[in-house]
Parts: sequence; C-alpha cells; structure tokens
Amino acid sequence: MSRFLRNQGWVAGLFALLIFLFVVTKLIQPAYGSGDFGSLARAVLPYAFAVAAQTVVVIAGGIDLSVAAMMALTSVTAASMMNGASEEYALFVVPFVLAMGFVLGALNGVLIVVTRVPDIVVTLATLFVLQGAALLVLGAPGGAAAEWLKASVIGTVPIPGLPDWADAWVPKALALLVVCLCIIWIPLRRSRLGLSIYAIGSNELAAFRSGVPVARTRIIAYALSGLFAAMGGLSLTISTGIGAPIPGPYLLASVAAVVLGGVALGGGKGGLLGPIIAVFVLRLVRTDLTLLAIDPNVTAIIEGLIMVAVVMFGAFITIRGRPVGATP
Amino acid sequence: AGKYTIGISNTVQGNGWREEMICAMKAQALASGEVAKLNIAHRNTDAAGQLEDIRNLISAKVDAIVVNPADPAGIKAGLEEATKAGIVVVAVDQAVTEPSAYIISNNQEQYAYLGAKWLFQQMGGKGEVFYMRGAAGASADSDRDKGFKKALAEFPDVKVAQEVFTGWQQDQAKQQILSFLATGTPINGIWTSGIDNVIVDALVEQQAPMVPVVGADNAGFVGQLNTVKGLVGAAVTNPGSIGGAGVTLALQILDGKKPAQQTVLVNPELWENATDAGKAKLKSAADPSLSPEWPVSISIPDWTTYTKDQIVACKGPGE
Amino acid sequence: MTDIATMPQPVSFGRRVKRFMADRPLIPLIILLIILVVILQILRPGIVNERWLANTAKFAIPLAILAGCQTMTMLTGGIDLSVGTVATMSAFIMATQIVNQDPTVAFLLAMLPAVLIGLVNGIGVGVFRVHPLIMTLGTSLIGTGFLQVYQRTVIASGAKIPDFLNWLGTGVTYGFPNALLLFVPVAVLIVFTLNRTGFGRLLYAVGDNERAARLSGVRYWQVITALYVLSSLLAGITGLLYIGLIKAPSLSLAEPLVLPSVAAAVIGGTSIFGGRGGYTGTIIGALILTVLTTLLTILQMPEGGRRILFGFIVLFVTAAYLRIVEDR
Amino acid sequence: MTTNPLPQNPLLDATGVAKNYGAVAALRNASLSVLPGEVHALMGANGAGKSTLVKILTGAINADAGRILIRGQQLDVRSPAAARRAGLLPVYQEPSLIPDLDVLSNLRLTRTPVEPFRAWVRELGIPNLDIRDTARDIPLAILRVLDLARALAVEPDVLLLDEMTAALPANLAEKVLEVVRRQGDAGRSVIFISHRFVEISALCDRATVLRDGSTVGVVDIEPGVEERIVEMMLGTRIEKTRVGARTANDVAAASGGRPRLSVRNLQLGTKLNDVSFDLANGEVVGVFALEGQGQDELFAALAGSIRPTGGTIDVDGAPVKFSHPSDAIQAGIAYVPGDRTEALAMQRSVRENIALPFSAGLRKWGPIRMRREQVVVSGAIGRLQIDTRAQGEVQRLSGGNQQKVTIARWIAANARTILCFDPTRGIDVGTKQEIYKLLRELAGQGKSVLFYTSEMEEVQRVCDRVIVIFGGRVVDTFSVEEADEPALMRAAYGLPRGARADVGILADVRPASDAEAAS
Ligand SMILES: Nc1ncnc2c1ncn2[C@@H]1O[C@H](COP(=O)(O)OP(=O)(O)OP(=O)(O)O)[C@@H](O)[C@H]1O
Ligand SMILES: Nc1ncnc2c1ncn2[C@@H]1O[C@H](COP(=O)(O)OP(=O)(O)OP(=O)(O)O)[C@@H](O)[C@H]1O
Ligand SMILES: [Mg+2]
Ligand SMILES: [Mg+2]
Repeated sequence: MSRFLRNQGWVAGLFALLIFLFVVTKLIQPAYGSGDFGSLARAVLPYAFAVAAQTVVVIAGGIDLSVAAMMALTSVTAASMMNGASEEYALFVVPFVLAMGFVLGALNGVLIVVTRVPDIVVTLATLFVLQGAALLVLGAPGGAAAEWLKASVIGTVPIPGLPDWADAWVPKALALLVVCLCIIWIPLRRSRLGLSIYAIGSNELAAFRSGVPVARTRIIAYALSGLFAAMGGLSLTISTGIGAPIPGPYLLASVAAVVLGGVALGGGKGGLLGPIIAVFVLRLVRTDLTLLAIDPNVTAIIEGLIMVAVVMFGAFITIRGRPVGATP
Repeated sequence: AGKYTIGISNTVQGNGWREEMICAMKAQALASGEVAKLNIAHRNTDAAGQLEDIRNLISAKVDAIVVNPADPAGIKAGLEEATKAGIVVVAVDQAVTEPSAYIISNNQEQYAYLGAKWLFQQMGGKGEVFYMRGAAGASADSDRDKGFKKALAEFPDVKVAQEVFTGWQQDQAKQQILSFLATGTPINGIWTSGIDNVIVDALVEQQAPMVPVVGADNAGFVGQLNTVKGLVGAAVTNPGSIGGAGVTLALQILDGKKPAQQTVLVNPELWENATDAGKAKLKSAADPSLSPEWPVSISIPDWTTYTKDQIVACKGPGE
Repeated sequence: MTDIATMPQPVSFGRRVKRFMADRPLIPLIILLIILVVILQILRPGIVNERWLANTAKFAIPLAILAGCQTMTMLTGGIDLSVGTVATMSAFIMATQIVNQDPTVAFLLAMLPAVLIGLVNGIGVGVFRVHPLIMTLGTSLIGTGFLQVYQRTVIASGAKIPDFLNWLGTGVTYGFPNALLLFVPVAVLIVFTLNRTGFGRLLYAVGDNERAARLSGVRYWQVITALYVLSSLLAGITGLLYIGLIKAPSLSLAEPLVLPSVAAAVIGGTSIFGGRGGYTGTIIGALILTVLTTLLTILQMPEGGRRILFGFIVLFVTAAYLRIVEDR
Repeated sequence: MTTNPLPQNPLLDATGVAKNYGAVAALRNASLSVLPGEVHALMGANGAGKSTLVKILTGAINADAGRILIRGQQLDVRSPAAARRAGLLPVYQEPSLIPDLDVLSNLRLTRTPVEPFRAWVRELGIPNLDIRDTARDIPLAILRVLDLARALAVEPDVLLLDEMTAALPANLAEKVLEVVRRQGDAGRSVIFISHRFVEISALCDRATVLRDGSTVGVVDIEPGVEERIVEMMLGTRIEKTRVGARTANDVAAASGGRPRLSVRNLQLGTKLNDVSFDLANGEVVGVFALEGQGQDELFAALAGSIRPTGGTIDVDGAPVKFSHPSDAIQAGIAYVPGDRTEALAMQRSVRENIALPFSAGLRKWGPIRMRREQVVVSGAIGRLQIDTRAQGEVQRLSGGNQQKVTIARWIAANARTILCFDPTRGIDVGTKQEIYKLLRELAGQGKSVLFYTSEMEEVQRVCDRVIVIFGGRVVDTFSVEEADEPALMRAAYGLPRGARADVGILADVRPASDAEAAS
C-alpha cells in the first residue's frame, strides 16, 4: 500500500483534484450534464494525444518540441487527402497518416542519434521543417474530413448492460481516446521495449551497459511520439473537419501537462495516466473560468498561477517527504 | 439593467486590432443597455480550441455568441450545436460556413484589392512591388492574397519583386524590410498586410527613397501619413470596431429584428494622402491619443453607439 | 603541472587542424558564420555592405542579450522562457509610462516587473525546485495576463518611444550602431562574470553537480535566485533596446525572440544540461541566426520551403559544430 | 614481461589493446590472457587503464587497436549485448542497475532469470531483499552485490569484477570473495580487479599487471609476490613508508586544550542513538563499522547535510547547529564524501573543482583573484601529486586522481577539520600511502581528522584512536595500540570485548540495512 502511494500518490492526488473540479463545475453550473462532459472529452482529445506524444519521449529522457508541428502536418495531410474523396478512401487515409507520423517521428530519433545534437535542438529544427512541410501541403486552412470520421467523436457509446443515463456519460471521444492510448501503451508498458524506454531515460549509461540498444530504443520512442502526434493531428481534422497548417497551442500545453502529470522532465519516471488526467484538469479549469465569465485577461493569469502553484506544491511535498538532507 | 448574456470567442491575443475588437464589443454591450453579462473566451488558439470555447459557452447557457472565427469551416460543428441549443450565432471579421450563423464581416478580399489597386495606379501601372503578407496559412491572409492577385492581374506590368510573410509581427517585418533595403534592389511600392508603421520607420531610418506604401488604418500609420515628409501612402480601413457591430447585430436578432440576409459585409474604405480630399480625410481620422497598434476607425456608423471614451475605457456591463 | 602527454606517432594535418579547432571552439563557429555571409553575397551580390552590417548588428544585439540570459540559465541546467514576456513588459510599460512620467520613474516602473518575475522564477526554481521550464512558462503566462490587464488602463494615454531609446535602437554613428554602446559593456560583463567571478564559477558548478556544490558550502537557492533576477533584468533592458529598434509597442513584441535565443545559445556550444558553455559562442550563434534569417528572406521560395530550409540549416550548423568540437 | 608457458588454451586472450582519448593514451599496449577456471587478477596503479580494459572487453567502449580472442576465435565485441552473448559479463566500478526501475524490472531488462538471481542474492549475504524495491532506494553496497548476483545468475564464462569489493563492508566483501572463489572451482573464469592485496592473494591464481596503459607482467600468485607486483605497478614510483600514529607524548601534548569537536548524545531518528565522542586538535580518529550502522548519518550530520534530531555538537567548546553544509564549513569542518561523483563537478577543470569552496559564500561572488587562486590550487595539486594531464575536465582523470581532487579542495581551503568518508576506496597502494601520509601531516599541523574506513588495516596505519559504531551506537573506543583486527571485528559485530567468535560465520548476523540516507 505504501509503495502504491509512493508510486501513484501524485496521480491519485491529481485524480482527486479532478473530482473536486467536477464538483465545483456542478456548483457553478447546476445544469452541467453528460452533454457538457462530452464537449469536455472532445476538447481533451487533441491535447491528450499531444501529451501522450510528449510523455513517451520525456520518459525516454528527451523532449519533443515538434509535437504541435507534427500534428499540423498530419492534420493537413489527412484533410487534403480526404478533400473531395470518397468516404471509403478515409479508410486508407487514417492508417497512411498514422504511418507517416510514425516514420517522421522515427526520423526525429534517427537525427538525434546520428547527429548527436541535443534533442531539444533537433526537434526545434524539425519543428520548422514540419511546419514548412505543412504549409507546402496546404497554404491555408482547408480540406475536409470523411463524415464517418467526424461522427466517430460525436455522441455516446451504448454499452450493453448499462442504463441509458450511464451510457450518456461515456462519450465516443472518451472511448476513442482510451482505446487508442491503451492499445499502444499497455502492451508497451509490459514489454521489454517499454522497460528499455524507461531505462534509457533513467540512466543511459547504465542502460547501455545492461545491454539495452540505446539508439534503437530512442528512435522507437520518438517514432511512438510521432504516432501519437499523428493521432492528435487526425483528431484535429476529425473535430474541425479541416486541416490548419499553423500549429495550435499544443506544444507548451503538452509540456505543462507532462510535468503536472508527475512525469519527471529528466526522464525515467512516471506514466501516461497522470499526464492524461492533468489534461482533463487543465481543460476543466478553462471550462470553469468560462462558466464564471472571468475576465479573459485574468484567465491567463489564473492558468499560469495554477500551473506554477500545483507544481510548486508537488515540489514542496516531495521536499518534505524526502529523507532529510538528500538533494534531488 | 440588461437581460441578455452574450458569449464572445476570439483566438488571437496580444494584437492591437483584436484588442480593439474586444473593447468595441464590451463598449457596445454596455452602451446598448440590453446586456447583463459578457462571457469572453479570448486566447491564442486554433480552430479546435475555439470549438472548445464555443462549447463551453454553450454550457454556460449564453443567449448569443459573437465569434471571430479562427477558420470559417473549422468551427462549423460548434456553431451548429449552438444554434441547436437556441443560441444566436454571429460571426464577425470573417465569414463562416455554418448556414444558420449570421455574419457581419470585413471584406478581406476587397481590403487587399482596394489597396493594391491604388498602389499600382500610384506606381503608374508598372514597376516592382514589395509584397509583405501576413501569417502564412492564416485564412485572412489567403483571402487577402486573392484580392492582391486580382489587382495584380489588372496591371500586367507590375511585378512582385519579393514576397515575404511578416507573420503579422512588427520585429520580423522590420528585419525583413531592412534586409531587403540593404540589397539595394530598386522597388516602386510596398504593400503591407497591416504591419505598416515599422516599414515607414525603416524607410526613414535608412534614408531610402520613399515609395508609396499601403497599410491599414492603424493609428501609428495614419499619423505617419499625415506627418512623414515625402511619404505617399494609403490606409485601408479594417475596423476592429466590427466587434461592436457584431454585438449590435446579435442584440437585434435576439430582439426579433432579423436582418434581410444572413451576411452583412462592411466594405473597406481607402484613405490616401495623394490628394487634398484624401489628406483632409486622413487629418480628421488621425488620433495620436490611441495606441499606435489600434485602428483609428473606432466606430462604425449605424452599427455602434458607444463613445470614444467608452471604447477606450474598455469596460463591459457589470465591470 | 601542465605536462600534456603528446601522442607518440606523427599526427596528420587534418587531425591537427581538427584538434586546433577543438581547442578553440569559436573558430569553427566563426567559419560557419563567414560561410553563410559568403553564400548571401553570392546570392545577392553587393548586399554585404556597411549598411547591411549595421542592420545585422542591430537585430543580432537584442537576440544576443536574450541568448546571454539563456546561456547563464542553461549553465545551471535551466532555461528561461519568460525573457520574451519580461522584455515585452518593460518595453510596453516604458513606452506608455513615458507619456505622463518622468523618464527615471518610467524606467524604474519598466524594470519593476522584470525584477519581480525574476524573483518569483528564482524562488520557484531555487527554493521550491520547480522545473525551470515550467516555472518560467508559468510566470510568462502570468506576466502576459497582467500586461493585458495593464494595457486596458493606458489605451487612453497612448504610447511614445523616448528619443534616447530611439537613438540607441536605430541610430548609427560612424557606421557603428549605437546599440553597441549598450551591448559591448553587457557582453563584457557577462563574459567576465562567467569566467572571472565567484558567481560565474557557481553557475557552472551548480549546473554540473548540485550536490557537490552544496557540499562545498554553496547555497543553491541564493545562486539560482540571483541568476534569474539577473536574467530578468537583462531581458528588461533588452526590451527597452528592442522597443527603440522596432518602435511599435505591441503585447507580443519580444516573444518571437525566445526560441531563437535558446537556439543561439545551443548553437554557440552551451549545453542545455548545464555545466558547459560560454557567452562568446552564444554571440556568434546569435549572428548566425540573424544572417540566416536574412538569407532566407532573400531566397525567392515559398514560405514552406524557407522554413524547411531554416530547420535543416540550424540542425546542420549545430551538428557540424559538435562534430568539429567533440572528442578532443 | 614474464611469459608463462600455458598449460591450456586460454578462454580469453586479448593482445595489443590500445585506446586513446584525444591526447591522453588510456591504454597503449595491454594484453590479458585468462585460462578456464582461473581467477585472474588485473592490477595497476590509479590510472593504469584497468577499467578501460574491462570496458573494452565487455563492449562498453571500442578499442582503437588490438585483438580479442575468445576460445580461440576472434570476436568483435562492439556492444555490451554482444559481449554478453559471448559469455563475458562485467560488474563495473559504478553500479549499473537502472535507478528508476525496481529490481525485478532490471532483471527482465537484461533477461536475467529471477530464481537463480534470488538464490545468489541470498548466497551473497542479503537474506531479505524485496525485488520490487526501486534501485534508487537501495544503498550503494547492496547495489554492488545485486550487480554481481545479476551477473552470476546467467552463469557467464568470464566474469569481470572491477573493484567489486572497494565499496563493500567487510562482511559483504567476504561473501563476495567466497562466491568468486567457487566460480573458479566450477571451471568458470573470473577477472578480478582490486587494490587490496589480501583479497588478491586469497583468491587469485595469476595476476596481470598494467602500468601506464601497457601490460608489464603476468605473475603467479604465491606468497611474497606482493612486493614484485608493487614494483611492477609503480615502476620507479616506490616509496613505501609506514606512517605511524603519534607517539604517546604527542597525544599528551595536544590533548591539553579543549576538543576541536565534541559530540554528545547525538540522535538521528532510528539511525543514530546517543553517539558521543571527542575529536581533539591534531588527532586522527577512525570510525569503523559494518555497512549501514549509521556512519553515513553521523558524517552527514557533522557535515551539516542533515539535521540531528537530538544531542549537541560543540566546536571549540561552543555549541553549533548546522542547517546547511556551509554552516559546517564556516565552522571549519569539511566533508569528503566517499562517492566522488557526489563531490566533483565532472565537466569542470581540476582548478575550478579545487577552488569551488572559495566562491561559495555570498561575499565571495565578486571578481576572483586569479593569481592567488592559481598559487593555492597548484599548491594543493602538488601536495597530493595529482596527475593533471587531463585537468581540463575532472571526468577525464582516473578514479584515484579524482579522489585526490576531492581532498585537495579542502587542503586548499585550509579546513581545520576534515571528515573523510572512506577516502581510499578504489585507490592504489601508492596513492593510499600518500593519503595516509597526508592525513598524518595534517594532524601534525594541528588539524583534526575524522576518518571512516571500510578497510581494517588502515585504522592501524593512520588513526590515533578508533571508535566503533554498531546499530547507531558507539559501542567501543580503542587506542591505536589495542585496535588489532580481531578486536575491531568483534566490536563491529556488536560483541563485547574479550568474547571469542569466528568472524566468518558471524557475517550473516547483521540484517541487510534497508536505507541509507546520506551517501
Ligand atoms: N574519457 C577520457 N578522456 C580522457 N582521458 C581519459 C578518459 N578516460 C580515461 N582517461 C585516462 O586514461 C587513463 C586510464 O584510466 P582508467 O579509468 O582506465 O584507470 P584505472 O586503471 O581504472 O584507474 P583507477 O584505479 O584510478 O580507477 C587515465 O590516465 C585517465 O586520465
Ligand atoms: N579566490 C581565492 N584564490 C586562492 N586562494 C584563496 C581564495 N580565496 C581564499 N583562498 C585561500 O583559502 C584560505 C581561506 O581563505 P578565505 O578567504 O576563505 O578565509 P576566511 O576565513 O573566509 O577569510 P575572511 O574572514 O577574511 O573572509 C586562505 O588560505 C586563502 O589564501
Ligand atoms: Mg578502475
Ligand atoms: Mg578507473
């Protein structure tokens, strides 16, 4: 139990915060219901994928500044491919775009491994490259998305055996998110590859000496990041029905949520659940601020304060909880 | 005193034009006396983020939503949901594709066409133009590009010497024009997408030959048109106060006075300092007390009723 | 005590050149810079003239000072993303306060947020151990929010650029930009601080091994707080210089400089993991980026292509530099 | 070079191995030949290139030149994984478990079978290991043992142990030696690196000696061979002086005044209990203890790294309370940790590392007087005879020289009291002698030294008195004359004076310590 708390305490605390925020939301807007929860889930979708993309590389001891640009590129690619195409064609577009994200992500990894330039610089450079490529694909927002794809995030999932009121709280967007993340994350977490990703983030030298193929593992971590980012890009196209070549605010948001979610920026620690809950928390805070009709400029201040305060609080309890005298 | 709650969604922050738009919305809501509360979602984000904001406004049960769309098509789903929830939707500044929404918009294509045509005429229908666009990939930029290209097609002897994207950022634009001037390439005119005063500054600083400059009606640039010696130029109006007009339209609809068409276009005007009539117009428009990034056209006749003090105070109902 | 063992076998010329450059990492950087200038001159014959040099210096100087902030924070293993906001705030406050206030008062008011943000950053990072990326991101959000609220209060009073800043930012005397009057002392100060003062030593030591520094009696929080305040002050001064150069106070004035400032420091050879680097390299890094921007403006190619090229060149420059300097 | 006629084909045969780091030649011409079933010592002074050779043999770094034959076949070990497949398994000088993974995951990562691992862990004297513990939370000594158990569990043909016993307390070290010997008996080969001759002569069949990156000889281990090995290792650098403790007169003369450091009833959670002792000016007091008896906490408390929960510390008769190491330094008390990665800024120069304490205080942040610093630093470097060929970055120095830098810092700062925590861990005999001499010299100048060591014989060489800690209490104090090995050992196991027991059997008595906060 104490080990569980030590390992998962932060995530549990975050979850409690989320529940608390739901209660607050219900108090502010008593009519807040399942439909609004569905809106929240849809808003979470691109952020959650961005954060998943960031989490994988951060655990592997890196950082990926190209997440948002990758989302933009995959989004415009999907949107321009589906523009004027048949509904069935989208069946091909989706795997194609996912594969593209995977390959481009792997390319990030290869560049890092081969050039030995720090990851922050390589991904900054690929940020520009991917942005440029997105502009070449679509000079201005446009394109289209297949109707069945758009429908895949609207409405709820009927779960047999559950009463209707409960079904209403399972929006398709949430189900889609959970399925996409779990399909990749759970097998990964259990595999040696997953261990290797944690290992190179925790101590690269020790990992190398334990026989972990460090370069290959790093490339795969970035490839997975690219894959998640492509899912994020697709989710943008699906929810807006277009592709936009200018990246949205997902880069900084992803870094913030990763840290809020208890993943150490040095690597090796944390999981995917924390950052995803953190995304929900951040989105719900925004909903609450809108519901309260707070001055939008003050909103920026509040969002910044929350980010700093939560992380400071986390740091504070870890300082308190650490055996005295030890430095991090 | 008012009875309505109006939601506002905007996706660009920290730019004078957008700030004026928001202040116009607040001032108009206050001046109308019909609005109890404004609920403003105002941040830097993309279409997906705007969808989130619109849905949050739906959750907040506002009566109307006035939106400056990040992208005309990208927020269709959200606007549709809003209409279904019985909310009046008004798009300002740019059109939207959702048919149930009302649109009161600046005509971006016309904006570029008007300025470019004037510029090419000033150049005598021939020569090289420096084409300083906005942000690559933004929908307003591509609309303006259409207008510019339309004018260019009418003047076959005008050539684009160089095309750059300023990203609507002052520092980038200034660095670009300085680099360009340093090459010594001769040009006969400069078209800007509203990042204008830094361009004139650069010409003055570098003691480069003054060429005609087209910009927007930003207070700084309008001031320069009046005072900078040797500068021939034109400001094309692109009133940020369109936001106030959007609030007025939303209130009219809520009060049951629907407009004849779904779309109301506010056509830009061109103020130039090449003629005496134009000079007089510019003189009266100039307003050195405004922040240089704010467009001087702080009101739109027939559509806004607030005073200058009200928009400058930037206070909405209940503030 | 300096009996460097020389290799017994004769060393080839190439290796000697390489070793020579490796011991003087500035030389390859300068060569890279010269190559870029030569390419520029070939693309646009005649562009490299006195006026162009002055313009390049004018734009490189604010970037170089901000990159100095990054260099110092990166030496401690941190990063300061709030420099853009701080510079913007002091510029905006200066331009609006000068209308009704005495210049000294306006200056002090302009530097006030810089000190405050620096202090908060320093305490967050130094005492609460918040990750610098998150801390400075948070304070920059908060700062932006405050600036927007502030802006509404001064719309009526308008803005003005003080003549002195105008002179400093854009003026040229005997072909030399006046901004050098500010930059040369600042650069000398930074270089001297890093190499010849106890504080500079501590920056390196803390970034390299915080525990070792602690055992030597160094109080981490003091160093970090002083560092972030210094960084913010420099950013604030950069803001004043920059507003003199751009002459248009906007709420996002210096934001575009943030990522390039990080890139300049990294290109200049400072390690983002701390403990290694210096300011002279950073200055050349800033020049390289400025020349690169010009180069890409001059190229007649679509915006997308330009960004792709920019990304690749940044990557290539950093990789080439690392290749030359590493494995001494 | 001594050439022994080989009775069998060697299992591992490396010749002409060379490795350059820029201008520094870490290895010039090393060769090593290991027979099946042999425990082979690899010896050499600090910086001779032993670790480098191990790393090359196990694929952690690539050699510039050389030929490696395994069972007569040329093999290209380009990665640790390849070496592992070839049956070569190392335990490096630094722990190599992944700090953020638990032990079980670490095993899965290296495809190590769990049950044999558990068996080996028990065999090596750690009865109650929880394999779900995160490696980061496990004390260093235990980690080293786990590294060994992990290597043993896959039954390697050649096991390479790089200073495996250096950081181990006596009881664990003994277990390790026992296990290693049995490896040899079972027909597997072991390459064993250690600076301790006792271990070499107890364990090894032959020894290869390296000097300055070249193999200078291979000898059979037989009684009396030590002198020859030392000769080969150090070349001309021999100066084996015995540093004795002070005579009774000196002690009497010095102990007239008040004690420099006086600890009374020091309490620290469950780790330290009622610890009291004095440290006089001009005195070297040894601390002897088995692993995890609270010595780490004691040193950390005296160094100001952790706050004691009870008791008092007096310096020169005045009570002090340390809340940060800088307070202790202010009071003239400097701490040299056993783990040099904890003490050094690895990317910085030797000079900056030595001068670091000069800049620590707020008042010292200003311009540095370079000339004066240069003089002080080179004084300290000279005094410790630090090999400064690679002085631009401390990480390029060999382990022993790095260790010297950690001490040189406080010599330069002229600290009055030095707390040395196992300063000779992994240091060659020559350097050890220098350090002993240095500590005695410091004492001669009126400075005082508190000296924890994991090697019993050091106690007699340097200390004036020894305190023995067991279970967080000072269980006994010996004068140097009384501190013979059996007496110390008994006390360290918490046995009263005069009781007779065989230490070897007693080695399991102590439960494995679970946490270690300070080191
Ligand atoms: N990365 C490096 N760069 C430069 N020189 C190095 C590097 N690594 C090792 N050396 C040099 O090579 C020599 C051999 O180092 P090595 O670590 O193998 O010594 P060692 O025999 O293990 O000594 P010790 O017993 O002190 O650990 C030393 O002089 C060291 O300074
Ligand atoms: N920057 C330096 N360079 C070289 N040696 C130094 C330096 N600073 C201190 N020392 C040396 O270290 C020793 C301790 O000096 P330090 O100035 O720390 O003493 P102090 O007791 O703090 O003096 P004060 O009370 O005057 O500040 C002296 O031998 C001094 O020569
Ligand atoms: Mg060694
Ligand atoms: Mg070594």
